[in-house]
Amino acid sequence: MKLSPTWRCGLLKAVLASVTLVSAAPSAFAQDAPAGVTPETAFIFNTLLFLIGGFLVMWMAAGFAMLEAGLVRSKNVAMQCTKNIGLYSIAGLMYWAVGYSLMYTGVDGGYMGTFAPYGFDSIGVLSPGDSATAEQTAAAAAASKGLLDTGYSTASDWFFQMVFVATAASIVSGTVAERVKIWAFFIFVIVLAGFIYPIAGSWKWGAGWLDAMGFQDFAGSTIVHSVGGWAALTGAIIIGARRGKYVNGKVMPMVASNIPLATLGTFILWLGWFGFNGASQLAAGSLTDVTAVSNIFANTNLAAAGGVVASLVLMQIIYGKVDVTMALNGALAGLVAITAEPLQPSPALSILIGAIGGAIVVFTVPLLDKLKIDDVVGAVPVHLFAGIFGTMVVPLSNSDASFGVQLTGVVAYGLFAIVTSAALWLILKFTIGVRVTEEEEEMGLDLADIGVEAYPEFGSGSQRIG
Amino acid sequence: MKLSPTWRCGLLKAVLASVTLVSAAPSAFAQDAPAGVTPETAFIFNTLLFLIGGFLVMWMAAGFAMLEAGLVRSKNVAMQCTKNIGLYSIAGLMYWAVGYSLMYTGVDGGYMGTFAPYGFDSIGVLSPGDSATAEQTAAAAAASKGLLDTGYSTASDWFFQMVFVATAASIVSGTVAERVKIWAFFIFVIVLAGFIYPIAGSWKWGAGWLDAMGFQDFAGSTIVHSVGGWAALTGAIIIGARRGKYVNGKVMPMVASNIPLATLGTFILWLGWFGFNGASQLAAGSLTDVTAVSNIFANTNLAAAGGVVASLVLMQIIYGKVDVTMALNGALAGLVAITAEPLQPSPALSILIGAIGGAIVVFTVPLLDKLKIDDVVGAVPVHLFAGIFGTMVVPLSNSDASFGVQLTGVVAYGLFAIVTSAALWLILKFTIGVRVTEEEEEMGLDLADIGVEAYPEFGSGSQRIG
Amino acid sequence: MKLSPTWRCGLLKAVLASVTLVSAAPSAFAQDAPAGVTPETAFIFNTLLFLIGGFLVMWMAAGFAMLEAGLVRSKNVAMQCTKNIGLYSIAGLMYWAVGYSLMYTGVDGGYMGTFAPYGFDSIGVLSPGDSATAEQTAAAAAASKGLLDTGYSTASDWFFQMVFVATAASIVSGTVAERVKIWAFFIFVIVLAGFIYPIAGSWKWGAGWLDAMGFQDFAGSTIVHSVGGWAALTGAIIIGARRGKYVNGKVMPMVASNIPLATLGTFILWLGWFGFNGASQLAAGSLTDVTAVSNIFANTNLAAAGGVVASLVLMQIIYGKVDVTMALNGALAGLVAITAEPLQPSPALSILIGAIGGAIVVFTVPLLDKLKIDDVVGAVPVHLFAGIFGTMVVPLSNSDASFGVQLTGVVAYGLFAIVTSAALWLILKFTIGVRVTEEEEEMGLDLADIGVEAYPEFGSGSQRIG
Amino acid sequence: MKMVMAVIKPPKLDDVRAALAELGVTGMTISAVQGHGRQKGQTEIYRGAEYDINFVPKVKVEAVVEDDRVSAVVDAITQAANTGKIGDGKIFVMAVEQSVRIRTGETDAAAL
Amino acid sequence: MKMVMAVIKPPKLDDVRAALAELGVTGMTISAVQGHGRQKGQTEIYRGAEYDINFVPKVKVEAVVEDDRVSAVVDAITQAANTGKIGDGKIFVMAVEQSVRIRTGETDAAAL
Amino acid sequence: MKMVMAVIKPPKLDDVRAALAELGVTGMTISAVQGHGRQKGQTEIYRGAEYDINFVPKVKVEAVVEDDRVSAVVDAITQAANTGKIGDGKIFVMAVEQSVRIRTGETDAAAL
Ligand SMILES: Nc1ncnc2c1ncn2[C@@H]1O[C@H](COP(=O)(O)OP(=O)(O)O)[C@@H](O)[C@H]1O
Ligand SMILES: Nc1ncnc2c1ncn2[C@@H]1O[C@H](COP(=O)(O)OP(=O)(O)O)[C@@H](O)[C@H]1O
Ligand SMILES: Nc1ncnc2c1ncn2[C@@H]1O[C@H](COP(=O)(O)OP(=O)(O)O)[C@@H](O)[C@H]1O
Repeated sequence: MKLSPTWRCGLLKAVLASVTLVSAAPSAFAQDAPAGVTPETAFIFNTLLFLIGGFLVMWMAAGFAMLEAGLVRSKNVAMQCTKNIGLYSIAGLMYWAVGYSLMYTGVDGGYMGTFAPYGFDSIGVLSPGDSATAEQTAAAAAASKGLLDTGYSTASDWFFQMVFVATAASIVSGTVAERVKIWAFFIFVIVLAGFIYPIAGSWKWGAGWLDAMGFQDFAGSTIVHSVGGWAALTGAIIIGARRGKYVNGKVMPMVASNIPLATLGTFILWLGWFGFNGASQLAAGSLTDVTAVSNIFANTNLAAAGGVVASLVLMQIIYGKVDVTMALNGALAGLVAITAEPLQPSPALSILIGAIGGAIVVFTVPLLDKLKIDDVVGAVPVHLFAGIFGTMVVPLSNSDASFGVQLTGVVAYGLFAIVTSAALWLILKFTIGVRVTEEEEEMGLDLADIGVEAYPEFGSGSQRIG
Repeated sequence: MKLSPTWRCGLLKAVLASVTLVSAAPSAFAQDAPAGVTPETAFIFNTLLFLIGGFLVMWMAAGFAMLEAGLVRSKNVAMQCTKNIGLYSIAGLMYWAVGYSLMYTGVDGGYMGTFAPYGFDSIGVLSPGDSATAEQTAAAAAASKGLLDTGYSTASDWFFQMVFVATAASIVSGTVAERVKIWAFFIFVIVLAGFIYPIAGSWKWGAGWLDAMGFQDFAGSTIVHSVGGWAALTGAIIIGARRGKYVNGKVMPMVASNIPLATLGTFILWLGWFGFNGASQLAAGSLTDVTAVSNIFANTNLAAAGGVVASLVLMQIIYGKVDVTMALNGALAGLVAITAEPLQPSPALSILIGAIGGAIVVFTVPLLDKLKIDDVVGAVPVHLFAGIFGTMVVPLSNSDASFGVQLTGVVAYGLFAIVTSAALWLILKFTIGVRVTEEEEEMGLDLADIGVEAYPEFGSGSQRIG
Repeated sequence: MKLSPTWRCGLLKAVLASVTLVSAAPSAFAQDAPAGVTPETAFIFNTLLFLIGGFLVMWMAAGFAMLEAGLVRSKNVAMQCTKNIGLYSIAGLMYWAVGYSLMYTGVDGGYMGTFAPYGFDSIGVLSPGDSATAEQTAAAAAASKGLLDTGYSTASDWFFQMVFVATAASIVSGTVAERVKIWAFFIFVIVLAGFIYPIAGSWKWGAGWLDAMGFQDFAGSTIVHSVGGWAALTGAIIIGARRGKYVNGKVMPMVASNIPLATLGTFILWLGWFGFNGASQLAAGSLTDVTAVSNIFANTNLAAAGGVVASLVLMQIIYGKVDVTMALNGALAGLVAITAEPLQPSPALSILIGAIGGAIVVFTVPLLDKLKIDDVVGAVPVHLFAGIFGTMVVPLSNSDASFGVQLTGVVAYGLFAIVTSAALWLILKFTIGVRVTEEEEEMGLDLADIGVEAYPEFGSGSQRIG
Repeated sequence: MKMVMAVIKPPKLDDVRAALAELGVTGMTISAVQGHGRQKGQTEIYRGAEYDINFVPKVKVEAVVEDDRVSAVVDAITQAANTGKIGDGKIFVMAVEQSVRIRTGETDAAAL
Repeated sequence: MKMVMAVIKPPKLDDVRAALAELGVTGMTISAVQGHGRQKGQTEIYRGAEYDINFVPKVKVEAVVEDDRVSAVVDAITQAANTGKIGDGKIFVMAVEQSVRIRTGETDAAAL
Repeated sequence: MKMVMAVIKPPKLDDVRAALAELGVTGMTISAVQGHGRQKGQTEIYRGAEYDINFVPKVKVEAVVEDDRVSAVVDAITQAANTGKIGDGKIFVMAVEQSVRIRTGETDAAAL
């Protein structure tokens, strides 16, 4: 059976919703058939937007994998690769099994959806073949009509939503790298992807209580990035810092093992973000929608560029050297900051928002270290701090947003994410344990748990001779 | 002259074919013009599907290059890069020169096509310009009409089919890595891409005898992956194992030199597979087709995720450590397994098929080692064994398939691929030789044949000082 | 205010222009509504072509980053990553601030555009919402109509044009790597992206004097690649060779530090080139246009393949070893060579053009070394020499081009690029300096200016112990 | 003069360096080595096949010191590098006949 | 005690290790080095320019043994590392005056 | 025979190799090491936190030569590796009691 998400049960409603939600309107030519876009053509455009946007966001999983593999020390690189391909897989399975329903069915202004079963659109029903009976033909017509009213194929929407939850999970894996137990982490991902994120998502995107209140978060600065960021921060505190990171009140840098890999990861994420933000327009079947997608592409790129330049300049001024890892984080912070509202800001405002995102990273990365919170890849500044900032400045460009409601959303998501993930990390801590032994940590997780070194022929720690 | 593949000589036929072949039907609204998709719009969608799918599959060439470069030892990495960019280039040229014709023209239920010349659609004819004569205008209209009936542009189809043959060739390069002579390998690719693969493809996709019989292989679990896998297996046996791999009945692991590179390669392949399977729907110009593409995306992702999780869990249970290279192979095996039929299975069945693919890898990689067959990257388990499995389970979800016919196809392709590639490898062996000298193998192919080391500044084997 | 580029101020004009410029005509069915493509549907296709082509070209920024990071020595890798992410960001900001206007507004057959302000299409105007006044509705209809006449969304065009300027800047960064000062380089990029490239672009693509003369350069062999190549060459001469590169008349190779990274970069560039050339058709909303895009994809791939095979074969014959870095350069040279005219050549001619591009690299890389011009990554042979070659052979397949005019263009762009970039490099040299100190160069720019080593745990030069 | 050559566990390098610094010994040369001894390497499994990593990463410290400082240096290293677990490493002392500081040409004690 | 220092071809390391193990010598320290001698490095061509790789990868094995085992150890290495081809390497023997096992503080023969 | 062990700046390796070649000394073994001495490592900042790189990359050259060539070799290295800047490195000379060429079994001077 096809799930007809109650929050958008027809093209008409969708179109109306988009007017109020993202200020994107139906084609000005919808009534004017030859000049306009037919519903089936629009359906195809919308579905393709989800598929193309979806594969771009899927690619972000590789981006996080490379970024994190580049930023950890070489003795933990294979582990980081394993965690990333594992979390992407687990997140997809959990989102299929429970998350999608929990996020989108029957939320109705409430606090979560249901566990209602759902299925993708049946090709067999839509297209019963040559020898179809009259009943089958009628059923096909009805099903096609229903689908057309929805405006996109269910599986395309599922695919696009699924890759978002993987993003949230990736954020966590970077922060708690180099010491968390692999299976504890995977269990965390199971719960995050199956329950925590979908419930959070339902509040806004599932048409829950925050949506009813008018909270605005276009592509998820708060829903995806801050929720992931809170889960990461909570994990970093509960699991504790890597041994040797903070010694006698001094920060002992544990430097990134592979800078070009981290750079590659950042470029992948940047590319994927065009899908993340662009396809969050949720429609491409009209002049207005595709123009909106275009504006989002431009603003997204400008914000990221602003983040890079701001962090480069600040690093040069403050430290006299342009630490490339900060520039990479700056790009991502710019992207996270614009994600809450990539459509309405002017290009100049987009650059500014991105630049402030970049500045936030430069100033808060050392701050976390002062608090002895060990965030290996800087995910908390990038995703949480820049995410909150981006969410709070939506009212600057979007007149449907208010600071009060935005703050309500930020606080509500913060409380929810902190409480649920703290509970989960603590349960894990007192059952199977969240942290590897001191010996394993020193030896490196690759030899301890993966059995394979990332670079067995290079380097001091892992050099093999003969 | 434009090739009009006889197997799909018009939109109407294509549409009918798709009903029976992949159970995807024409738009329910085709008769209902304003609501539906015009033929030219459908033409554009179909062509874009080929182009987008095609560039995603082209990207898989990079995926194979990175996967293999990551899994070989560092002294052979530059060689592996050379082989991969070389094979992709050679495969494309050969498929243009002979392969495409041989696969698609005049097969007519038979065993191979022809060497008939063909060309891409002439823009000059389609669009004669402002000063066109009446004849030219008439010719343009006729050409446009003919093309419209085909349903997609020839070059887009060529591009999409071309990248598939490169995939088959990539499979071989991984298995026989670290000892095959570069030019012997390239000659193998010339024949594989120009003749072996196109003839194999013609049997089914060129509307040859297996297609007539009802063999089902949606995107090529058998035609691409098993054929490549057989060629690889035959090569591994004829060329022999790397020196020092099997010593006194013991397997001496030769460990991967760069795990994040192999991980990146796997993510690239995963991304590319959306094009591989999704665009194998061959049409996106209707509600049904684009919905089918969406379902394929979702199922493809779920199968890969199933493959990853299955191999992670099995490795933990059996060996107590989660060898990441097995998880990477597990993802690919899940993808190969679903490739024979990514449309019809339910999501749950897709996960199961992928998971069994992942399990196949975990159990057959050590098996090959027991047989002293040295498959450097695990391509035989991934592409051949999971490919056979995927082909054999098509009847579970596709009522047009039967186990008997599937088995016939698997056996026929197996025999054909084994015989032709064994003959080719043996001819190469007894003429120019297939294997580098012992000294070259020990020194590494990079210094011996490329003249450039992959990592001249890292590591013991290749460390340069000063 | 929306910029309505005067050079293509309506769909009709665009269509006419495309007839003459790229010989692509309007849909044969434009008059035949049900069979054809509605203007709004065409608008969406055109816009999506820019967006998809644009993200592919954006991805080329990662390609250049990886290629260059792989080809420099490990002590300068983090610097090269920083320069690449920095230049992409700066180029985008400058092209937004001045470049786009300077390239496209009010050129009118002249030598440059204006600094006229412009904005992206306002979604608020296009879609005033439910409670719109009659005036707003009328304004929306008018705006939509105007946009429809343009044929694509402004931001999509901006995005696509913006990524091209980043390409030009990337070319420079590779050549002058390992010794140029980071901030001097960034200032160069500011001027290149904001002024030099846009003025150059305006001559042809902005409908300036060279366009009026009939100069042909489909996707920028000259405008993007040669201009970037001249800037790079000028820089290499003014900045001077890396210390120790030319000693007593002998060339001392400074070998690439990471071959798989360079290979990855090349594959990324190859993938991105489908966007670079394909989307330079500038329209996908008709049978003819999308067929043209398809032909471009096929020709682009064949040319690159020709470049690879030519350089592999030549290297084997001349040197007896197949230096992979030459094969990578060969692919890129093939791509650059076909970029001036990827649509009209037959496949066979495309292969030939690409192969000659590959040969150019094999012969001119050592030539530059003889002249003691130190081009770290081979960007001058690839982008400048192959670019000139590609531009000069356009008349072979495009009857609108003449050798004389092509030569005029090549010379004009050469003079302009040499003079402007020489002036700029010299100003930088005599003010802030263009070159790091001897000590910094020896220590490596990573430690000197970035503060972070690319591979702190590997290798001799940067090995950290304990 | 004597060459004191110590093979230690990599994480102990910093402690050893500090301990020597306290003695005023700052000249030393370090290298990444692999050790073989009572401490066994790991047995790992790669793609289902077992293999032994026969060697364990160690750091070699070489410091040339004047004869009268040898015992203090040896003691300092013994203490600083000690974890009490197998594989802590060894110290070997060898005679050095001549030392030169390349920069100045100074020799022997003055060269250290 | 003597330090037996052998510079051998990398692929021979495992044979040497095994040969020493048969003699009961399990303590040793290994490092990756580059050798220069009669065996010439490669001449390679990078982007059309020739260059010499002056050094050849070798492995250095350092084992401190008691005086009476030196000749057996030297013989064992000579045999195990021999391929008969140029570049097989050298063995050097030097005197060691003192040995300490860091873990226990044991010295001399007991420390090996 | 003596082992001449020099710790030098990496860019000087080629000059040292050439200087030794002029003396007819071609046998040597090289390794990448890290030095600690008067020349200080860098202070770097990673993500806003300062850290010291305590060690400086150096190259160790070990050449065993006959007794009568030691002073020439030491002089040649001293000259070739000299830049006059701090951190130029050291040369240490130690006695070698025995040398063997693995390929032939030749010993002592004949083995060098
Ligand atoms: N005889 C020896 N000669 C040289 N190095 C040795 C010798 N014995 C031990 N070593 C080095 O000391 C390290 C520690 O020795 P091991 O026997 O494992 O532990 P312990 O020092 O606790 O007895 C070894 O890994 C090796 O590097
Ligand atoms: N005099 C020497 N001092 C130190 N190491 C040496 C000396 N001579 C040779 N070696 C080392 O021994 C290795 C083999 O020596 P080589 O002369 O090439 O071959 P062979 O051992 O067959 O005579 C060299 O690569 C170098 O590492
Ligand atoms: N006592 C020593 N024992 C061993 N190596 C030493 C000693 N003193 C210095 N070195 C090595 O020599 C290098 C140069 O020494 P340093 O004191 O920095 O400069 P200089 O040689 O100019 O006095 C050091 O980096 C270290 O590798």
